[in-house]
Amino acid sequence: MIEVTDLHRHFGGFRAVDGATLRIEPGTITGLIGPNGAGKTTLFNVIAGVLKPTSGTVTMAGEDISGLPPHELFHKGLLRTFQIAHEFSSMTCRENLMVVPGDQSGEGLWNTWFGRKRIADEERALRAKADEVLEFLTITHLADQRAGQISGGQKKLLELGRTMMVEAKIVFLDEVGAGVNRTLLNTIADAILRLNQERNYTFVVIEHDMDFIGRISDHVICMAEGHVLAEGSLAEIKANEQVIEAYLGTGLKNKDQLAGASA
Amino acid sequence: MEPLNALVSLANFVLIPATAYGAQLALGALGVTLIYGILRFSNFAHGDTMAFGTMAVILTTWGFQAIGISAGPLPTALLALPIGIAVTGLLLLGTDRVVYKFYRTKKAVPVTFVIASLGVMFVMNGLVRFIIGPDDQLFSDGARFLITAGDFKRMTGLDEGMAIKTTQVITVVVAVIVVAILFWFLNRTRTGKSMRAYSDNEDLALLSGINPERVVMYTWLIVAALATIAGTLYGLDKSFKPFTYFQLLLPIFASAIVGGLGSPVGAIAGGFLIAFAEVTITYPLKKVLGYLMPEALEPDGLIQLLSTDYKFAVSFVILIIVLLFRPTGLFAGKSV
Amino acid sequence: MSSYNIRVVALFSLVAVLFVGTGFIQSWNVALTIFNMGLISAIMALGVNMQWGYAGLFNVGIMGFVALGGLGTVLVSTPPNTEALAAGGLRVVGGLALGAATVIAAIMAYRRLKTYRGWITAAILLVGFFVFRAVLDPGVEAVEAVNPASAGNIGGLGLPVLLAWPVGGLLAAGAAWVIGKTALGLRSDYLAIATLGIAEIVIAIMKNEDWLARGVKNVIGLPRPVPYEIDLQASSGFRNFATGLDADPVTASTIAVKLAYAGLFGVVLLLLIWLTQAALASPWGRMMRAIRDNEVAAEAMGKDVTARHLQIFILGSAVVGLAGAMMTTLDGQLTPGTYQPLRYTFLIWVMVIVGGSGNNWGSVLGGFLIWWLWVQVEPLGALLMEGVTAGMADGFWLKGHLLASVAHMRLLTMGVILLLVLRFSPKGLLPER
Amino acid sequence: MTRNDWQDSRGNKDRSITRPGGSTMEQGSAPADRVETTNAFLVGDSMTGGYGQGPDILHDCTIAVDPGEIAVIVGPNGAGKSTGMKAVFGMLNLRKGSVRLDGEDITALSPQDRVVRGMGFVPQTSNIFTSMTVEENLEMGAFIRRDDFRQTMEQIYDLFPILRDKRRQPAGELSGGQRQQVAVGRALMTKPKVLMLDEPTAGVSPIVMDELFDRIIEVARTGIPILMVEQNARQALEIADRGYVLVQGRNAHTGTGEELLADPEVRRSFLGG
Amino acid sequence: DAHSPIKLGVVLGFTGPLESLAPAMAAGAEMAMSEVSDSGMLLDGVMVEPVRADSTCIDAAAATSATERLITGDGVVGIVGADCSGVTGAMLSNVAVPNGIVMISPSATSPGLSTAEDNGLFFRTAPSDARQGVIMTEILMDKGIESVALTYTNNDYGKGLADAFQTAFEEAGGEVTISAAHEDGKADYSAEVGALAAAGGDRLVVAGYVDQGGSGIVRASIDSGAFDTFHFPDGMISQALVDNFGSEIDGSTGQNPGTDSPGAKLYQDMASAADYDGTSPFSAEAYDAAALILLAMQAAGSTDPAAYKDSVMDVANAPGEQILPGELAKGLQILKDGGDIDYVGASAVELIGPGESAGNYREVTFENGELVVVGYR
Ligand SMILES: Nc1ncnc2c1ncn2[C@@H]1O[C@H](COP(=O)(O)OP(=O)(O)OP(=O)(O)O)[C@@H](O)[C@H]1O
Ligand SMILES: Nc1ncnc2c1ncn2[C@@H]1O[C@H](COP(=O)(O)OP(=O)(O)OP(=O)(O)O)[C@@H](O)[C@H]1O
Ligand SMILES: [Mg+2]
Ligand SMILES: [Mg+2]
Repeated sequence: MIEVTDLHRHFGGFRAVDGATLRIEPGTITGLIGPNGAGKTTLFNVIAGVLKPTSGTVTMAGEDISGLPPHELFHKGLLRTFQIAHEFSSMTCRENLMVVPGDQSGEGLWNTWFGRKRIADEERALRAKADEVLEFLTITHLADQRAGQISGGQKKLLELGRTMMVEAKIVFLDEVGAGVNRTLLNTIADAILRLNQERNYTFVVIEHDMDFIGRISDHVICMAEGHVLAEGSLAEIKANEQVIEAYLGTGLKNKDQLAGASA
Repeated sequence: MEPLNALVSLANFVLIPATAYGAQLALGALGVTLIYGILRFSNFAHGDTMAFGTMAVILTTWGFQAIGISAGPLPTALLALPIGIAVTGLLLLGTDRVVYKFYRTKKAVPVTFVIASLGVMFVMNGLVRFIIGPDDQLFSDGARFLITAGDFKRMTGLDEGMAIKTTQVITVVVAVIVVAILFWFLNRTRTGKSMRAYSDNEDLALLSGINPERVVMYTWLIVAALATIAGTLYGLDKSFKPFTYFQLLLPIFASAIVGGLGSPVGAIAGGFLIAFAEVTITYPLKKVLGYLMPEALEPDGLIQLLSTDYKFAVSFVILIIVLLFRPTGLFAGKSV
Repeated sequence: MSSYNIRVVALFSLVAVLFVGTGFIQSWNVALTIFNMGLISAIMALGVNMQWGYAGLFNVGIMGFVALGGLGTVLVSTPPNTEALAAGGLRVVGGLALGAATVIAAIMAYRRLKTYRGWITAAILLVGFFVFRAVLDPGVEAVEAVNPASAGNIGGLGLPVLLAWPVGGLLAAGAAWVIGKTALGLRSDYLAIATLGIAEIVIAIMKNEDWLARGVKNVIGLPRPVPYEIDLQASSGFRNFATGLDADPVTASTIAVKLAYAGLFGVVLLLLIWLTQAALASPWGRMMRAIRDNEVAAEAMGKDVTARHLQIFILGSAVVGLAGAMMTTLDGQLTPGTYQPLRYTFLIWVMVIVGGSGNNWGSVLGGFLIWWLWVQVEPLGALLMEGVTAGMADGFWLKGHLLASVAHMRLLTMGVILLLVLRFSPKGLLPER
Repeated sequence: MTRNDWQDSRGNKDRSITRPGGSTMEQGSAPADRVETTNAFLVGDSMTGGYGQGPDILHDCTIAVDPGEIAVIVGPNGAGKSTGMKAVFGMLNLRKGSVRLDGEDITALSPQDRVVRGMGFVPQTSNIFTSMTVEENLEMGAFIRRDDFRQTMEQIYDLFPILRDKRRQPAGELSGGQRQQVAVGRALMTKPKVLMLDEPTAGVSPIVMDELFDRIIEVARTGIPILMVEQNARQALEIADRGYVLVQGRNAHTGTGEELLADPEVRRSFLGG
Repeated sequence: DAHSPIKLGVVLGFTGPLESLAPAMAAGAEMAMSEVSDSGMLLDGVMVEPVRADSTCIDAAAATSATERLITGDGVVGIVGADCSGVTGAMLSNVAVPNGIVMISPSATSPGLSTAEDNGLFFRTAPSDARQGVIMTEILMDKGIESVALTYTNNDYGKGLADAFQTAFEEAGGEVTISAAHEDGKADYSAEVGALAAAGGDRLVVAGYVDQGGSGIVRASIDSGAFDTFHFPDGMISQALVDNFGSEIDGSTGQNPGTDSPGAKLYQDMASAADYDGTSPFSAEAYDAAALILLAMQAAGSTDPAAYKDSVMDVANAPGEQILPGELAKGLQILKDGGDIDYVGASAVELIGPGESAGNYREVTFENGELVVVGYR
C-alpha cells in the first residue's frame, strides 16, 4: 500500500527523519511507536504532504506521491487525523462530516448560482450519509452541536468519522489515545477495528499506550532517532532489547521507597 | 584625491543620511515589534503615538524655552524628553485601561486587537490635531551642525563637502544607547525576563507568580519611551507635522516586518535595510563614477537604477522579496 | 420574527431614517449624494467582507484595487489618443511584454534550475530590467511628449463607460491574481503589511506613469452613463416634466441624475448580494467556513486551501475594483493623488467591522451607516462644538481653538464608533449567524 | 456554553485554539464516599463553579491532599478534572465552597498570591516557556523568590540530570519528556509546599512516563504533597495514596489507589475494563 | 428680501494633506465677507455668512457631498474653493455646474481646469501654471543661471508647473539636470536630495509647498550642502519660508503672483491684525476670491449666480478704479453708483480667458534672512 524508502526530513541541521524505510501492507493495522522526538509525527507529516521530504520517496500503490500536497493525497484516498483534534469548531458535527467529500458540485461557484437543483439533490444524499456515520460512531445526539463544544474524546471520534465520509484507502492516526479516557479509547478501538473489517481501511496508528496497540494492531514498527529501530508483532517488539532500552523501559524503580516513606 | 572625493560624496548623501534615518526607523520599529512580541498584535496606532509623544515634548520644550531653560548646544527638547515620555506613558496606560485591557481579559484573538488599534489610531490622529493643530512645528534649537559641508571642504581641501548634523549624531547615539539598555533590560533584569516569559506563555507566566498587568504596564511604558524618543529625534532632525508621523507608520512597519515581528534585532536590521535601500537604489552614480572613472569614460546620464518616484515602492518590493523567501522576516519573527 | 431579524429591520430602518431625515432637514440632493456613495461603499465593503469574512484574509491593500478600478474606467471610456499611440504605443506595449517575459523567465529559471539558480535568476532579472527600460523608456517619452498639458497619455478605447465597470473589476482581479500568487502564503499581519505596501506601489505607478492615465495630472471630464444636468435643464421636454411635478427644473434635473445613478448602482449591489448569498448558503460556503475554521484540517480533508484563498481574494478584489470603477465614473475624473489609505482602506475596514464581518447584509449596513457618518460628522461636529462653546465667553482662547478644530472631529468620531462597536458588539451590528 | 464573541478566530493562518469540549459521559452510579478532609493540608472543599458567566462545571466537588502523599484525580474527558485543579489554584471563581491551605482559607487569593503561599502548578499543556532557555525557565519558576535560589536549582539539576546538560538550550527544542521535566522543575523552583500536576504524562513514551513517575515519587518523598490529574489511570493509581474519580464535576468515587483499582465499577467505567 | 443674509461656501481641505494651509485661506475668505457685511453696503445691507465645508483635498466623494450640502441644504449662492485641483474638478462638474453655482478657487492651478466644462461658472484667482513657468525662466536667465536641478511635489500643481518650467527653460537654452518628484508628507527626503545633488546644477528649483515636502527638501539640501541657493515658485513663498530658514537661503530667488500694487502688504497687515498668517500660500487669493464674488453681486445687482457670474470678469479687470484689500466698501459704493472698478486685491487679480488669473508676478530674493521684492513681471 505505502512504501517509504530512505526518507529524510531535516530541520536546519537537525535530522528529524533520518533514513526511514518501511512498508505498509494493504488491509492491515500498523502500530507506530517510538520515544518522544523519534520522528513519528514528522514521518506522518511528510507522508501526508504537510512537509516536503528532504530526500527519499514515498509511494502509494506503486505511484510516487512524495511531496504531493495534502488535498491531492486526500483525493487518492490517503487521510489522516491529528495529534491535537482539528475539528471545524464553529460548524455543527453534521456539517463537519458533510464538508468532507471532495466531489461536491456545490463547491463550484458556478453551480451555486445556476445548478441549484443538482446541489439540493446531492445535499440530501450527503446528509443521509453523515447521519449514518454519526450513528456508527454512536454520537447521533451531537449532530447539531457545534464541534467546538464537544468533549475531547468525541472530537477524536468525529475525526475518525470524517474518514468514513469518503472511500478512504489508508488512514493515519496520530496519538488518538493521548489524553483520552480509557473507556472511550475502547470505543475508538472498536470503531477502528470495524472500519478495518467492514470497509477494508488500512490504518497506521501512532500510540504510546501498549494496551491499545496490542488490541488493534497486527504489526508494530518502532522508530528511534528518525529511522526504524525494529518491527514485527507486538510480542516480538516487547521482547526487543533495543526497544526496551529506548522506549519501553523496565517499570518504576521508586515505588517501594514511596510506600516506605508514607508508611 | 579623486577617490576620496567620491567617498566623501557618497558618505554625505548616502551613508550619513541613511544611517540617521535608519536609526529613526529602527527606534520606531522597536516599539512596534515590542508590542507585537509581548502584547501580540500589530499596533497601527504607533505612528500617532509617536506624534503624540513628540507633541508632548514640543509643548514642554516651549515651556522650557519660555522660562529660559536650555541645554546649551544640545536641543532643549532632550531635556523635555522625560516629561514627554511620562505624558505619553500615561496616555498609553489610559488607552490600555479603556481599550485593550478589556480584550485581554476576554482573551480576544490578535486581530481584534489590531482592529481596536485602528480605532485608537483614528482617535489619536484627531486628538493630536485637536491639541497642536495640523501644522509644521519647529522646535529644534542649539547648534545645528557638528560640521557643515563648507567647513569640511575648507578643512580638508576636498571638492566635496560632508556635513554632520548634531541631530544626526544625537539620533545615532541615542539609538545605540536605547537599544543597548533595552537589550540589557530584556535579557538580564528580572522584569525584562518576566516580560519575555509573558510574551512566550501568558498563562504559565501567571502560574509563575508574574503579574501580567505589571508586564503590560512596563511594556506600554517602554513603548511610550521608544515612541517619544523616536518621534522627537525624527522631529528634531526634520520637523514635526502630525500627518507625516501618520505616514511614518508604513516604513516603520516595513522595517519591523522585514526584520521579523517580535524580534528586536530584526527591528534594528530592518530599519537600516529599509533606509539604505531607499537611499541607495535611487542614488544616481553619476558624480561618484565621475570621480572614479577616467575623463573619457565619464557617464553622460545620471546612472540611476530607479527614479526617486519609486523610492517608497523600493522598500516594499524589498519587503515582499524578503517575505517570499523568509515568510516571517529576516530574524524569524513570530506570528500569531 | 427572530431577534436577529428584528435587529436587521431596526438597523436598516435607522439607516433609512438617517437618509430621509437628511432629505428633509438638509436636502434631497444631499441625501441622494450620500446615498449613491453609500451604495458604492457598500459594494466595497462587500468585497472586503468576502475576503475577510469568508476566508479570514487580512487585506489592507483595498486602496490599490479601488484605484485600479478607476484606471479601468479611464482605459475603457476615454477616446484613444491616436497621435500618442502612433508615436510610442508599440514600444510601450513591447516594453511591457518584455518586462512580463523577464519576470516569467526568472520564475521559470528559479523553479526549474537546480544549481546556481539564485544567481541565474538574478542575472535574468537584472538584464531583463535594463532591456525593459531600454525599450520602454523611449516609447514612454514619445507618448508623454504629445501635448503634455492636456493629454500625454495613450488614452482609452472610447467604449461606453458602463463597460468600464466590469473591466475595472477584471483589472483588479488580474492584480489580485499576481498578488495572491506571491503573497497569500504569508501569515496574517505579514500579509496585511504586504498588501498595504502593494497598494502603495499600485498608487505610485499610477501617479508616476503619465503615459498610462496622465499620472498626477489627472484625467477629468470622463463620460457618464447618465445624462448631464444642464442638458436636462436645456431640454424642453424635461422642463415640462419638471413643471408638471411642480418642481424647479434645476433641482429636478440634479435629482433625476442622482436617481439614475442610484438605480444603476442599486442593480449592481443587489446582483452582488444575490450572488454572494447564494454562494454562502451552498456547499461552497460551507467549504469556505471550514477553511476559515481550520486550514490544516481543511487541507487534510481534500480542500485546496491555497486555490480557494486565491479564488476568494481575486473575487473580493474584483468587487472592490468594480466599486472603484463605479466611483470614478460618479466622480467623473481619475485623480491618483487622492488615493490615501486612511480613506480607501481603513475607512472601508471600519464599515466591514462595524457592519458585521462575515455577514453580507452587515457590510451593506456598515457601508451606508459609516459613509453617512463620515459625511455628516462634519456639520454635526460643528453643531456640537457650537453647543459646547456656547457658554464660553467670546474671545476665550479655548472657544476659538475648539471651533477651529471642528474638522478633526471626523477622524475622532470614526475611531470612537469603531471602538464602541468592537467593544459592545464585537461581531458587528449584524453578526454573522 | 456561549462562544466568546471576542475570540472569533478569523484571520489567515491564525492557529485555531481548540479547547477540550463538554462531556456527555454518563455519571458514575456509586454514591460519593465522603472523605475526611477538614484537616488535610490542601483542600478544595465542596467547590462549585464554572468559567466566566458559563454554567457550573464543578458541583460540590472536594479534593484534598496531605504532606508526603500523592493524590490522583481520574475521570472521563471533560469531567472537570483540569477545571478542578484550576479552581484549587484560583483560576476561576467559585460560587460555593472554599480552598484551604495548611488550615488557612485562601479562597479569595489570586493565583499569584497562591504561588507566594507555596503552591506550584504544572498545567496540562504549554507548560514551559519555549523561547527561553532551560535555565531561564527555572529562573522564572523562582520569580517570586527574593532569596538566592541557586541551591534549589542545583537540587533540581540533581533530580533531573538531563536538564543540567541542556541548561543553555531553548526549552522549545527539547523532547516531550524533557519538556515535562522542565515543567516540573519550574514548579519546584518556587520551593512549593504543594505541587499540582495536570496530566504530566500525556503523550510521553512509556520509558519517560516511568521516569516521570519515579521523579514524582522522589519529590513526594521529600514531603511535598502532590495532587495530579492522570489519564494513565492504572499506573497513576498504583502509586497514589488517594484517588478521586470525578464525573461531570462531582466526586463519583474516592478511596486509596488500591481500593479504586480493585473496584470493578471503577475499572469498567473509567479504566477501560 | 434684501435683508436676509446670504451664505457663501468656503470649501477647503481642513483635513488631509493640505490641512495646514486651509485655516489661513479660510480666514482670508471670511475676512473679505465680514468686511463686506460690516460695510452694510452690499445690495443695501445684505449680510454675508460664511459656511465652511471640508474638501479633504483627496476625497472627491466627501467633497461633493459637502458641496451638495452647502448648495442644496444651506443654500449658498457662491463658493470659494476648493484648494486641490482634483476635488475642485469633481465639485465643479458634479455639483456646481448642475446647480448653476459660481465657484472661485484660490489655489487650483492645474492647466486641465482651464478647459473643464464650466458653463461660465468657474474662476480662479490663482494663475494657471503655464504662465509661471515662463516667468521663472526669465528670472533665472536674467541672472545668468542656465543649469538647474528641479524637484516638484508629486501632484497636479507640482507636475504641471515643473513641466511648464522645464519646457520654457529648455527652449530658452537652459538645462534641467534632473526633474525629480517628491511626495508630500513623507518621512525622509535624503534619497531625493542625494539624486538632486548628484545631478548637480547652479540652483535648485523647488516646485512644492512650503509647509510640506518643499521645506523638507530645502532643509535636507542645506544640511547636506547639496544646494545653498534655490528658486522658489509661489507654493513656497511665504513668511514660513523665512521663518524656517532665515539667512540660510540668502541669495535664493523666487516669484509669486503679485503686482506692485500695495495690496499684498496691506493684506498682510490686515491678516496680522486679525491674528493669522497672511503670507501663507493662497491666503491672499482666497480673500480675493470671496471679494470677487461679492463685488460681482453688487455689480449685477443680484445674488443669483446666473446673474452675477457674468460680472466677475468686469469687476476684476480694468477699466475702473483700482480696489485694494480693505477697500471693499469703497468698491461696493462705486458699483452702487454705477461706476466701474478694477479689483486688484491682495494678489493683483487680473482675470483672463477662461476666467483665470492672468499671472502678474513679483520677483523676490532673500537677503539677510528677509524676503525682498525686487520687481514685477
Ligand atoms: N518544525 C520543526 N523545526 C525544528 N525541529 C522540529 C520541527 N518539527 C519537529 N522537530 C523536531 O524533530 C524531532 C521529531 O519530532 P516529532 O514530532 O516527529 O516526534 P514524535 O516522534 O512525533 O514524538 P512524540 O511522540 O513526542 O509526538 C523532535 O526532536 C522535534 O523537536
Ligand atoms: N476555558 C474554558 N471556558 C469554558 N469552558 C471550559 C473551559 N475549559 C474547559 N471548559 C469546559 O469545562 C468542562 C470540563 O473541562 P476540563 O478541562 O476540566 O475537563 P478534564 O476533566 O480535564 O478533561 P480532559 O481529560 O479531556 O482533560 C468541559 O465541558 C469543557 O468544555
Ligand atoms: Mg508526535
Ligand atoms: Mg484536562
